[in-house]
Amino acid sequence: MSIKVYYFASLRDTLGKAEDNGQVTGSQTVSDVWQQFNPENPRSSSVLCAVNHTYASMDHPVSDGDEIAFFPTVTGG
Amino acid sequence: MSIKVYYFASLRDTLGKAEDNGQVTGSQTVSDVWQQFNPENPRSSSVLCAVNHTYASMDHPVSDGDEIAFFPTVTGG
Amino acid sequence: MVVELCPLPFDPWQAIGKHASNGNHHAQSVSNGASAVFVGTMRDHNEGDGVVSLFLEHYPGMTEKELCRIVREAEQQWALSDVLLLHRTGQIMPGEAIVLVAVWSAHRLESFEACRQIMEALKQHAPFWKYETLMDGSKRWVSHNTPGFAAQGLGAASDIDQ
Amino acid sequence: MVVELCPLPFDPWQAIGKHASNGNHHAQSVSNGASAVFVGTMRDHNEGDGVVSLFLEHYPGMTEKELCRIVREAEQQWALSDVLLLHRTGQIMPGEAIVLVAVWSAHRLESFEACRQIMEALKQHAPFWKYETLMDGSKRWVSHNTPGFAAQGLGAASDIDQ
Repeated sequence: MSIKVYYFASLRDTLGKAEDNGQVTGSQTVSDVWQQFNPENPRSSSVLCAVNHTYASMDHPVSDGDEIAFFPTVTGG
Repeated sequence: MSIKVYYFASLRDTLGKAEDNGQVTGSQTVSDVWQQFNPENPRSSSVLCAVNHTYASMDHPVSDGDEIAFFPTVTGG
Repeated sequence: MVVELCPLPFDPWQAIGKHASNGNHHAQSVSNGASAVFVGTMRDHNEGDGVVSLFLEHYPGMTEKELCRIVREAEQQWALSDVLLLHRTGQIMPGEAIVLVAVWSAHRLESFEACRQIMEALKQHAPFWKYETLMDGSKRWVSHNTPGFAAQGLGAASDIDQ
Repeated sequence: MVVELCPLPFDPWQAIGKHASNGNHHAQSVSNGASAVFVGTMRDHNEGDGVVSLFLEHYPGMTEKELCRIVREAEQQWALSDVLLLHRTGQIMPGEAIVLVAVWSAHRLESFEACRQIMEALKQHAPFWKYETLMDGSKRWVSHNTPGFAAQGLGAASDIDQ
Protein backbone atom coordinates (compact mmCIF):
# COMPACT_ATOMS: atom_id res chain seq x y z
CA MET A 1 0.00 0.00 0.00
CA SER A 2 1.24 3.47 -0.86
CA ILE A 3 0.69 6.34 1.59
CA LYS A 4 1.75 9.93 2.16
CA VAL A 5 2.75 11.24 5.61
CA TYR A 6 2.95 14.94 6.56
CA TYR A 7 4.45 16.59 9.64
CA PHE A 8 3.53 20.10 10.76
CA ALA A 9 4.88 23.00 12.81
CA SER A 10 7.23 22.20 15.72
CA LEU A 11 6.99 18.49 14.95
CA ARG A 12 8.39 19.09 11.46
CA ASP A 13 11.26 21.07 13.00
CA THR A 14 11.96 18.37 15.56
CA LEU A 15 11.96 15.56 13.01
CA GLY A 16 13.76 17.62 10.40
CA LYS A 17 11.36 16.61 7.63
CA ALA A 18 8.00 17.75 6.29
CA GLU A 19 6.81 14.49 4.75
CA ASP A 20 7.38 10.83 4.05
CA ASN A 21 6.23 8.87 1.04
CA GLY A 22 6.29 5.16 1.24
CA GLN A 23 4.89 1.71 1.26
CA VAL A 24 3.23 0.04 4.19
CA THR A 25 2.18 -3.58 4.37
CA GLY A 26 -0.55 -5.60 6.03
CA SER A 27 -3.06 -4.28 8.55
CA GLN A 28 -1.14 -1.36 9.93
CA THR A 29 -2.41 1.45 12.17
CA VAL A 30 -1.47 5.12 12.22
CA SER A 31 0.71 4.36 15.23
CA ASP A 32 2.56 1.70 13.20
CA VAL A 33 3.16 4.22 10.44
CA TRP A 34 4.85 6.61 12.88
CA GLN A 35 6.96 3.72 14.17
CA GLN A 36 7.98 2.68 10.66
CA PHE A 37 9.05 6.13 9.47
CA ASN A 38 10.40 7.44 12.79
CA PRO A 39 11.95 4.42 14.52
CA GLU A 40 14.38 6.58 16.50
CA ASN A 41 11.82 9.20 17.64
CA PRO A 42 9.27 7.90 20.13
CA ARG A 43 5.94 9.62 19.56
CA SER A 44 5.00 12.16 22.27
CA SER A 45 1.52 11.59 23.76
CA SER A 46 0.58 15.15 22.75
CA VAL A 47 1.02 14.46 19.03
CA LEU A 48 -2.26 14.58 17.11
CA CYS A 49 -3.06 12.78 13.92
CA ALA A 50 -5.39 13.03 10.95
CA VAL A 51 -6.22 10.57 8.19
CA ASN A 52 -7.43 12.09 4.96
CA HIS A 53 -8.01 15.50 6.59
CA THR A 54 -10.06 14.14 9.49
CA TYR A 55 -8.87 13.65 13.08
CA ALA A 56 -8.17 9.98 13.80
CA SER A 57 -7.00 7.96 16.77
CA MET A 58 -3.56 6.34 16.74
CA ASP A 59 -5.07 2.89 16.30
CA HIS A 60 -6.93 3.94 13.14
CA PRO A 61 -6.20 1.40 10.35
CA VAL A 62 -4.36 2.68 7.29
CA SER A 63 -5.62 2.08 3.74
CA ASP A 64 -3.95 2.34 0.36
CA GLY A 65 -3.64 5.93 -0.81
CA ASP A 66 -4.25 7.46 2.64
CA GLU A 67 -2.89 10.89 3.52
CA ILE A 68 -1.69 10.79 7.12
CA ALA A 69 -0.68 13.85 9.12
CA PHE A 70 1.01 14.21 12.50
CA PHE A 71 1.04 17.54 14.29
CA PRO A 72 1.36 19.19 17.73
CA THR A 73 -1.37 20.89 19.79
CA VAL A 74 -3.14 23.45 17.60
CA THR A 75 -2.83 27.14 18.47
CA GLY A 76 -5.08 28.99 16.03
CA GLY A 77 -7.70 31.66 16.63
CA MET B 1 -41.66 69.53 50.14
CA SER B 2 -41.92 69.99 46.41
CA ILE B 3 -41.43 66.99 44.11
CA LYS B 4 -41.82 66.01 40.45
CA VAL B 5 -43.36 62.69 39.42
CA TYR B 6 -43.01 61.14 35.92
CA TYR B 7 -44.87 58.21 34.37
CA PHE B 8 -43.53 56.30 31.37
CA ALA B 9 -44.69 54.07 28.52
CA SER B 10 -47.81 51.92 29.09
CA LEU B 11 -48.16 53.29 32.62
CA ARG B 12 -48.50 56.82 31.24
CA ASP B 13 -51.19 55.58 28.84
CA THR B 14 -53.05 53.76 31.60
CA LEU B 15 -53.00 56.73 33.98
CA GLY B 16 -53.63 59.24 31.19
CA LYS B 17 -50.88 61.56 32.40
CA ALA B 18 -47.13 61.93 31.95
CA GLU B 19 -46.33 63.78 35.17
CA ASP B 20 -47.45 65.23 38.47
CA ASN B 21 -46.02 68.23 40.25
CA GLY B 22 -46.90 68.71 43.83
CA GLN B 23 -46.29 69.04 47.49
CA VAL B 24 -45.80 66.17 49.89
CA THR B 25 -45.59 66.44 53.62
CA GLY B 26 -43.80 64.66 56.45
CA SER B 27 -41.79 61.45 56.13
CA GLN B 28 -43.34 60.00 53.01
CA THR B 29 -42.11 57.07 50.94
CA VAL B 30 -42.26 56.55 47.17
CA SER B 31 -45.22 54.28 47.76
CA ASP B 32 -47.02 57.08 49.62
CA VAL B 33 -46.37 59.41 46.68
CA TRP B 34 -48.11 56.99 44.29
CA GLN B 35 -51.02 56.72 46.71
CA GLN B 36 -51.32 60.48 47.02
CA PHE B 37 -51.33 61.23 43.28
CA ASN B 38 -53.17 58.08 42.12
CA PRO B 39 -55.67 57.28 44.88
CA GLU B 40 -58.00 55.52 42.44
CA ASN B 41 -55.32 53.41 40.69
CA PRO B 42 -53.82 50.71 42.88
CA ARG B 43 -50.16 50.22 41.96
CA SER B 44 -49.40 46.98 40.12
CA SER B 45 -46.60 44.92 41.69
CA SER B 46 -44.71 45.04 38.39
CA VAL B 47 -44.35 48.83 38.46
CA LEU B 48 -40.75 49.96 38.90
CA CYS B 49 -39.59 53.20 40.42
CA ALA B 50 -36.59 55.51 40.36
CA VAL B 51 -35.64 58.44 42.57
CA ASN B 52 -33.35 61.02 40.97
CA HIS B 53 -32.52 58.70 38.04
CA THR B 54 -31.59 55.73 40.23
CA TYR B 55 -33.68 52.63 40.87
CA ALA B 56 -35.29 52.75 44.32
CA SER B 57 -37.56 50.50 46.36
CA MET B 58 -41.14 51.55 47.08
CA ASP B 59 -40.30 52.28 50.74
CA HIS B 60 -37.54 54.74 49.74
CA PRO B 61 -38.07 58.03 51.65
CA VAL B 62 -38.82 61.13 49.59
CA SER B 63 -36.86 64.38 50.00
CA ASP B 64 -37.54 67.93 48.90
CA GLY B 65 -36.79 68.44 45.19
CA ASP B 66 -36.77 64.75 44.35
CA GLU B 67 -37.58 63.56 40.83
CA ILE B 68 -39.61 60.38 41.12
CA ALA B 69 -40.42 58.11 38.19
CA PHE B 70 -42.81 55.17 37.87
CA PHE B 71 -42.57 52.82 34.89
CA PRO B 72 -43.37 49.29 33.67
CA THR B 73 -40.94 46.41 32.96
CA VAL B 74 -38.22 47.68 30.66
CA THR B 75 -37.94 46.24 27.14
CA GLY B 76 -34.81 47.77 25.59
CA GLY B 77 -31.96 46.15 23.73
CA MET C 1 -15.62 53.77 27.44
CA VAL C 2 -18.16 55.38 25.12
CA VAL C 3 -21.90 55.20 25.87
CA GLU C 4 -24.30 56.99 23.52
CA LEU C 5 -27.99 57.26 22.80
CA CYS C 6 -28.62 57.58 19.05
CA PRO C 7 -31.80 59.28 17.85
CA LEU C 8 -30.88 58.44 14.24
CA PRO C 9 -30.04 55.15 12.48
CA PHE C 10 -26.41 54.00 12.71
CA ASP C 11 -24.39 51.35 10.89
CA PRO C 12 -23.07 49.14 13.71
CA TRP C 13 -20.07 47.74 11.81
CA GLN C 14 -18.98 51.18 10.64
CA ALA C 15 -19.41 52.51 14.16
CA ILE C 16 -17.14 49.81 15.60
CA GLY C 17 -14.57 50.25 12.84
CA LYS C 18 -14.50 53.98 13.43
CA HIS C 19 -14.20 53.53 17.18
CA ALA C 20 -11.47 50.88 16.88
CA SER C 21 -9.36 52.93 14.50
CA ASN C 22 -9.51 56.07 16.62
CA GLY C 23 -6.13 56.48 18.30
CA ASN C 24 -7.78 58.07 21.33
CA HIS C 25 -9.60 54.87 22.20
CA HIS C 26 -8.10 51.94 24.05
CA ALA C 27 -9.83 49.66 21.52
CA GLN C 28 -7.04 50.59 19.12
CA SER C 29 -4.22 49.25 21.34
CA VAL C 30 -2.09 46.35 20.08
CA SER C 31 -2.26 44.81 23.56
CA ASN C 32 -5.88 43.82 22.85
CA GLY C 33 -6.19 40.32 21.55
CA ALA C 34 -9.95 40.01 21.71
CA SER C 35 -13.15 41.81 20.88
CA ALA C 36 -16.67 40.52 21.45
CA VAL C 37 -19.65 42.31 19.95
CA PHE C 38 -23.39 42.04 20.13
CA VAL C 39 -25.74 43.84 17.76
CA GLY C 40 -29.49 43.73 18.28
CA THR C 41 -31.56 44.69 15.24
CA MET C 42 -35.26 45.29 14.72
CA ARG C 43 -37.09 42.21 13.49
CA ASP C 44 -40.13 42.43 11.24
CA HIS C 45 -41.92 39.93 13.49
CA ASN C 46 -42.63 39.68 17.22
CA GLU C 47 -44.73 37.11 19.03
CA GLY C 48 -46.26 35.90 15.78
CA ASP C 49 -47.26 39.30 14.40
CA GLY C 50 -45.76 41.33 11.58
CA VAL C 51 -44.23 44.53 12.92
CA VAL C 52 -44.02 47.61 10.67
CA SER C 53 -42.10 49.92 12.98
CA LEU C 54 -41.03 50.43 16.54
CA PHE C 55 -40.91 53.50 18.74
CA LEU C 56 -38.28 53.26 21.45
CA GLU C 57 -39.09 55.43 24.45
CA HIS C 58 -36.48 56.15 27.12
CA TYR C 59 -36.08 58.21 30.28
CA PRO C 60 -33.70 61.08 29.46
CA GLY C 61 -31.16 61.44 32.23
CA MET C 62 -31.79 58.08 33.84
CA THR C 63 -31.22 55.92 30.75
CA GLU C 64 -27.72 57.30 30.10
CA LYS C 65 -26.86 57.02 33.80
CA GLU C 66 -28.06 53.43 34.02
CA LEU C 67 -26.17 52.39 30.86
CA CYS C 68 -22.95 53.89 32.26
CA ARG C 69 -23.52 52.10 35.56
CA ILE C 70 -23.97 48.77 33.74
CA VAL C 71 -20.76 49.23 31.74
CA ARG C 72 -18.82 50.33 34.83
CA GLU C 73 -20.02 47.26 36.69
CA ALA C 74 -18.68 45.03 33.91
CA GLU C 75 -15.39 46.95 33.87
CA GLN C 76 -15.01 46.32 37.61
CA GLN C 77 -15.66 42.62 37.21
CA TRP C 78 -13.57 41.91 34.11
CA ALA C 79 -10.20 43.18 32.86
CA LEU C 80 -11.44 45.19 29.86
CA SER C 81 -9.54 47.72 27.81
CA ASP C 82 -12.51 49.42 26.16
CA VAL C 83 -16.29 49.33 25.75
CA LEU C 84 -18.50 50.93 23.12
CA LEU C 85 -22.25 50.96 23.77
CA LEU C 86 -24.73 52.55 21.36
CA HIS C 87 -28.51 52.39 21.76
CA ARG C 88 -31.16 53.79 19.45
CA THR C 89 -34.09 55.89 20.60
CA GLY C 90 -37.16 57.05 18.69
CA GLN C 91 -38.67 55.63 15.50
CA ILE C 92 -37.00 52.44 14.25
CA MET C 93 -37.61 50.42 11.07
CA PRO C 94 -37.07 46.67 10.51
CA GLY C 95 -33.42 45.80 9.89
CA GLU C 96 -32.11 48.86 11.73
CA ALA C 97 -29.71 48.35 14.63
CA ILE C 98 -31.23 48.93 18.07
CA VAL C 99 -28.27 48.21 20.30
CA LEU C 100 -24.53 47.68 19.86
CA VAL C 101 -22.22 46.45 22.62
CA ALA C 102 -18.53 46.06 21.73
CA VAL C 103 -15.95 45.02 24.30
CA TRP C 104 -12.14 44.86 23.95
CA SER C 105 -9.77 42.93 26.20
CA ALA C 106 -6.40 41.17 26.20
CA HIS C 107 -7.93 37.68 26.14
CA ARG C 108 -11.21 36.30 24.84
CA LEU C 109 -12.67 35.12 28.16
CA GLU C 110 -13.17 38.65 29.45
CA SER C 111 -14.66 40.01 26.20
CA PHE C 112 -17.14 37.15 25.87
CA GLU C 113 -18.29 37.31 29.49
CA ALA C 114 -18.49 41.10 29.72
CA CYS C 115 -20.33 41.54 26.41
CA ARG C 116 -23.05 39.12 27.41
CA GLN C 117 -23.25 40.45 30.96
CA ILE C 118 -23.71 44.02 29.68
CA MET C 119 -26.44 42.90 27.24
CA GLU C 120 -28.36 40.97 29.90
CA ALA C 121 -28.09 43.82 32.42
CA LEU C 122 -29.22 46.28 29.75
CA LYS C 123 -32.25 44.13 28.86
CA GLN C 124 -33.18 43.82 32.52
CA HIS C 125 -32.45 47.30 33.84
CA ALA C 126 -31.96 50.02 31.22
CA PRO C 127 -35.09 52.20 31.04
CA PHE C 128 -36.28 51.70 27.45
CA TRP C 129 -39.78 50.76 26.33
CA LYS C 130 -40.73 49.38 22.91
CA TYR C 131 -43.98 50.49 21.28
CA GLU C 132 -44.80 48.44 18.17
CA THR C 133 -46.89 49.35 15.13
CA LEU C 134 -48.27 46.12 13.65
CA MET C 135 -49.16 45.27 10.03
CA ASP C 136 -52.87 45.90 10.66
CA GLY C 137 -52.09 49.41 11.94
CA SER C 138 -52.67 48.59 15.61
CA LYS C 139 -50.10 49.60 18.22
CA ARG C 140 -48.97 47.91 21.40
CA TRP C 141 -46.38 48.15 24.15
CA VAL C 142 -43.99 45.20 24.25
CA SER C 143 -44.51 43.64 27.67
CA HIS C 144 -41.25 41.72 28.14
CA ASN C 145 -37.99 40.71 26.49
CA THR C 146 -37.12 37.17 25.42
CA PRO C 147 -34.86 35.34 27.87
CA GLY C 148 -31.09 35.54 27.33
CA PHE C 149 -30.24 32.16 28.83
CA ALA C 150 -31.74 28.76 28.17
CA ALA C 151 -34.20 27.69 30.89
CA GLN C 152 -32.13 24.64 31.76
CA GLY C 153 -28.96 26.69 31.54
CA LEU C 154 -27.66 29.28 33.95
CA GLY C 155 -30.96 29.62 35.76
CA ALA C 156 -31.42 33.25 34.85
CA ALA C 157 -34.28 32.89 32.37
CA SER C 158 -37.04 33.13 34.94
CA ASP C 159 -35.61 36.40 36.24
CA ILE C 160 -35.30 37.91 32.81
CA ASP C 161 -38.56 36.73 31.37
CA GLN C 162 -40.71 38.52 33.96
CA MET D 1 -22.46 30.08 5.80
CA VAL D 2 -19.17 31.52 4.57
CA VAL D 3 -15.84 30.06 5.76
CA GLU D 4 -12.64 31.51 4.33
CA LEU D 5 -8.90 31.38 4.88
CA CYS D 6 -7.32 34.78 4.26
CA PRO D 7 -3.66 34.96 3.24
CA LEU D 8 -3.82 38.77 3.37
CA PRO D 9 -4.89 41.25 6.10
CA PHE D 10 -8.61 41.98 6.34
CA ASP D 11 -10.64 44.63 8.16
CA PRO D 12 -13.04 42.60 10.33
CA TRP D 13 -15.71 45.30 10.66
CA GLN D 14 -15.73 46.03 6.95
CA ALA D 15 -15.90 42.32 6.23
CA ILE D 16 -18.98 41.91 8.46
CA GLY D 17 -20.63 45.01 7.04
CA LYS D 18 -20.07 43.77 3.51
CA HIS D 19 -21.38 40.31 4.37
CA ALA D 20 -24.43 41.65 6.20
CA SER D 21 -25.43 44.01 3.40
CA ASN D 22 -25.14 41.37 0.69
CA GLY D 23 -28.66 40.38 -0.30
CA ASN D 24 -27.50 36.83 -1.04
CA HIS D 25 -26.65 36.20 2.60
CA HIS D 26 -29.15 35.27 5.28
CA ALA D 27 -27.37 37.74 7.58
CA GLN D 28 -29.22 40.46 5.70
CA SER D 29 -32.70 39.19 6.57
CA VAL D 30 -35.03 41.36 8.69
CA SER D 31 -36.05 38.27 10.64
CA ASN D 32 -32.65 38.37 12.37
CA GLY D 33 -32.78 40.17 15.67
CA ALA D 34 -29.31 39.31 16.89
CA SER D 35 -25.71 39.10 15.84
CA ALA D 36 -22.79 38.06 18.03
CA VAL D 37 -19.23 38.56 16.85
CA PHE D 38 -15.78 37.65 18.04
CA VAL D 39 -12.61 39.12 16.59
CA GLY D 40 -9.20 37.88 17.67
CA THR D 41 -6.29 40.18 16.86
CA MET D 42 -2.55 39.79 17.13
CA ARG D 43 -1.15 41.17 20.38
CA ASP D 44 2.33 42.66 20.63
CA HIS D 45 2.96 40.58 23.76
CA ASN D 46 2.66 36.89 24.67
CA GLU D 47 3.70 35.18 27.88
CA GLY D 48 5.67 38.20 29.01
CA ASP D 49 7.65 38.71 25.79
CA GLY D 50 7.35 41.36 23.11
CA VAL D 51 6.23 39.82 19.82
CA VAL D 52 7.22 41.47 16.53
CA SER D 53 5.33 39.24 14.13
CA LEU D 54 3.56 35.93 13.83
CA PHE D 55 3.54 33.28 11.14
CA LEU D 56 0.34 31.26 11.07
CA GLU D 57 0.83 27.82 9.57
CA HIS D 58 -2.13 25.67 8.59
CA TYR D 59 -2.85 22.33 6.92
CA PRO D 60 -4.31 23.09 3.47
CA GLY D 61 -7.29 20.87 2.87
CA MET D 62 -7.83 19.81 6.45
CA THR D 63 -8.05 23.29 8.00
CA GLU D 64 -10.92 24.40 5.72
CA LYS D 65 -12.69 21.06 6.25
CA GLU D 66 -12.37 21.27 10.03
CA LEU D 67 -13.60 24.89 10.14
CA CYS D 68 -16.67 23.93 8.09
CA ARG D 69 -17.33 20.97 10.38
CA ILE D 70 -17.15 23.23 13.46
CA VAL D 71 -19.61 25.74 11.96
CA ARG D 72 -21.97 22.98 10.83
CA GLU D 73 -21.92 21.50 14.31
CA ALA D 74 -22.99 24.86 15.77
CA GLU D 75 -25.70 25.21 13.11
CA GLN D 76 -27.08 21.82 14.09
CA GLN D 77 -27.17 22.74 17.77
CA TRP D 78 -28.53 26.29 17.55
CA ALA D 79 -31.14 27.97 15.34
CA LEU D 80 -28.83 30.22 13.32
CA SER D 81 -29.59 32.14 10.17
CA ASP D 82 -26.01 32.78 9.06
CA VAL D 83 -22.35 32.40 10.02
CA LEU D 84 -19.28 34.19 8.67
CA LEU D 85 -15.89 32.77 9.66
CA LEU D 86 -12.62 34.28 8.42
CA HIS D 87 -9.17 33.15 9.55
CA ARG D 88 -5.81 34.57 8.57
CA THR D 89 -2.87 32.48 7.41
CA GLY D 90 0.75 33.46 6.81
CA GLN D 91 2.67 36.47 8.13
CA ILE D 92 0.71 38.60 10.62
CA MET D 93 1.66 41.89 12.30
CA PRO D 94 0.49 43.22 15.71
CA GLY D 95 -3.00 44.72 15.57
CA GLU D 96 -4.06 42.67 12.55
CA ALA D 97 -7.14 40.49 12.82
CA ILE D 98 -6.41 36.76 13.06
CA VAL D 99 -9.92 35.36 13.33
CA LEU D 100 -13.47 36.64 12.85
CA VAL D 101 -16.59 34.71 13.83
CA ALA D 102 -19.94 36.40 13.19
CA VAL D 103 -23.24 34.66 13.89
CA TRP D 104 -26.78 35.81 13.06
CA SER D 105 -29.99 34.49 14.62
CA ALA D 106 -33.53 35.52 15.51
CA HIS D 107 -32.80 35.89 19.22
CA ARG D 108 -29.65 36.70 21.18
CA LEU D 109 -29.34 33.42 23.11
CA GLU D 110 -28.44 31.44 19.99
CA SER D 111 -25.96 34.00 18.63
CA PHE D 112 -24.13 34.33 21.94
CA GLU D 113 -23.89 30.57 22.53
CA ALA D 114 -22.96 29.63 18.97
CA CYS D 115 -20.32 32.35 18.56
CA ARG D 116 -18.50 31.26 21.70
CA GLN D 117 -18.89 27.57 20.91
CA ILE D 118 -17.39 28.05 17.43
CA MET D 119 -14.46 30.02 18.86
CA GLU D 120 -13.68 27.42 21.54
CA ALA D 121 -13.96 24.55 19.06
CA LEU D 122 -11.73 26.42 16.62
CA LYS D 123 -9.10 27.05 19.30
CA GLN D 124 -9.16 23.39 20.31
CA HIS D 125 -9.45 21.65 16.97
CA ALA D 126 -8.71 23.78 13.89
CA PRO D 127 -5.24 22.90 12.55
CA PHE D 128 -3.34 26.18 12.86
CA TRP D 129 0.05 26.72 14.49
CA LYS D 130 1.50 30.05 15.60
CA TYR D 131 5.22 30.76 15.13
CA GLU D 132 6.31 33.94 16.89
CA THR D 133 9.23 36.26 16.15
CA LEU D 134 10.22 38.01 19.39
CA MET D 135 11.76 41.45 19.96
CA ASP D 136 15.27 39.97 20.32
CA GLY D 137 14.94 38.24 16.94
CA SER D 138 14.43 34.75 18.34
CA LYS D 139 11.57 32.60 17.07
CA ARG D 140 9.37 30.07 18.85
CA TRP D 141 6.30 27.94 18.35
CA VAL D 142 3.37 28.87 20.59
CA SER D 143 2.72 25.73 22.65
CA HIS D 144 -0.88 26.30 23.75
CA ASN D 145 -3.78 28.74 23.71
CA THR D 146 -5.08 30.61 26.74
CA PRO D 147 -8.20 29.06 28.28
CA GLY D 148 -11.58 30.28 27.08
CA PHE D 149 -13.48 29.63 30.28
CA ALA D 150 -12.62 30.56 33.86
CA ALA D 151 -11.16 27.62 35.81
CA GLN D 152 -13.98 27.76 38.36
CA GLY D 153 -16.49 28.24 35.56
CA LEU D 154 -17.75 25.76 33.05
CA GLY D 155 -15.01 23.23 33.72
CA ALA D 156 -13.56 23.40 30.23
CA ALA D 157 -10.35 25.26 31.02
CA SER D 158 -8.29 22.18 31.81
CA ASP D 159 -9.19 20.67 28.45
CA ILE D 160 -8.35 23.78 26.52
CA ASP D 161 -5.15 24.73 28.31
CA GLN D 162 -3.27 21.53 27.49
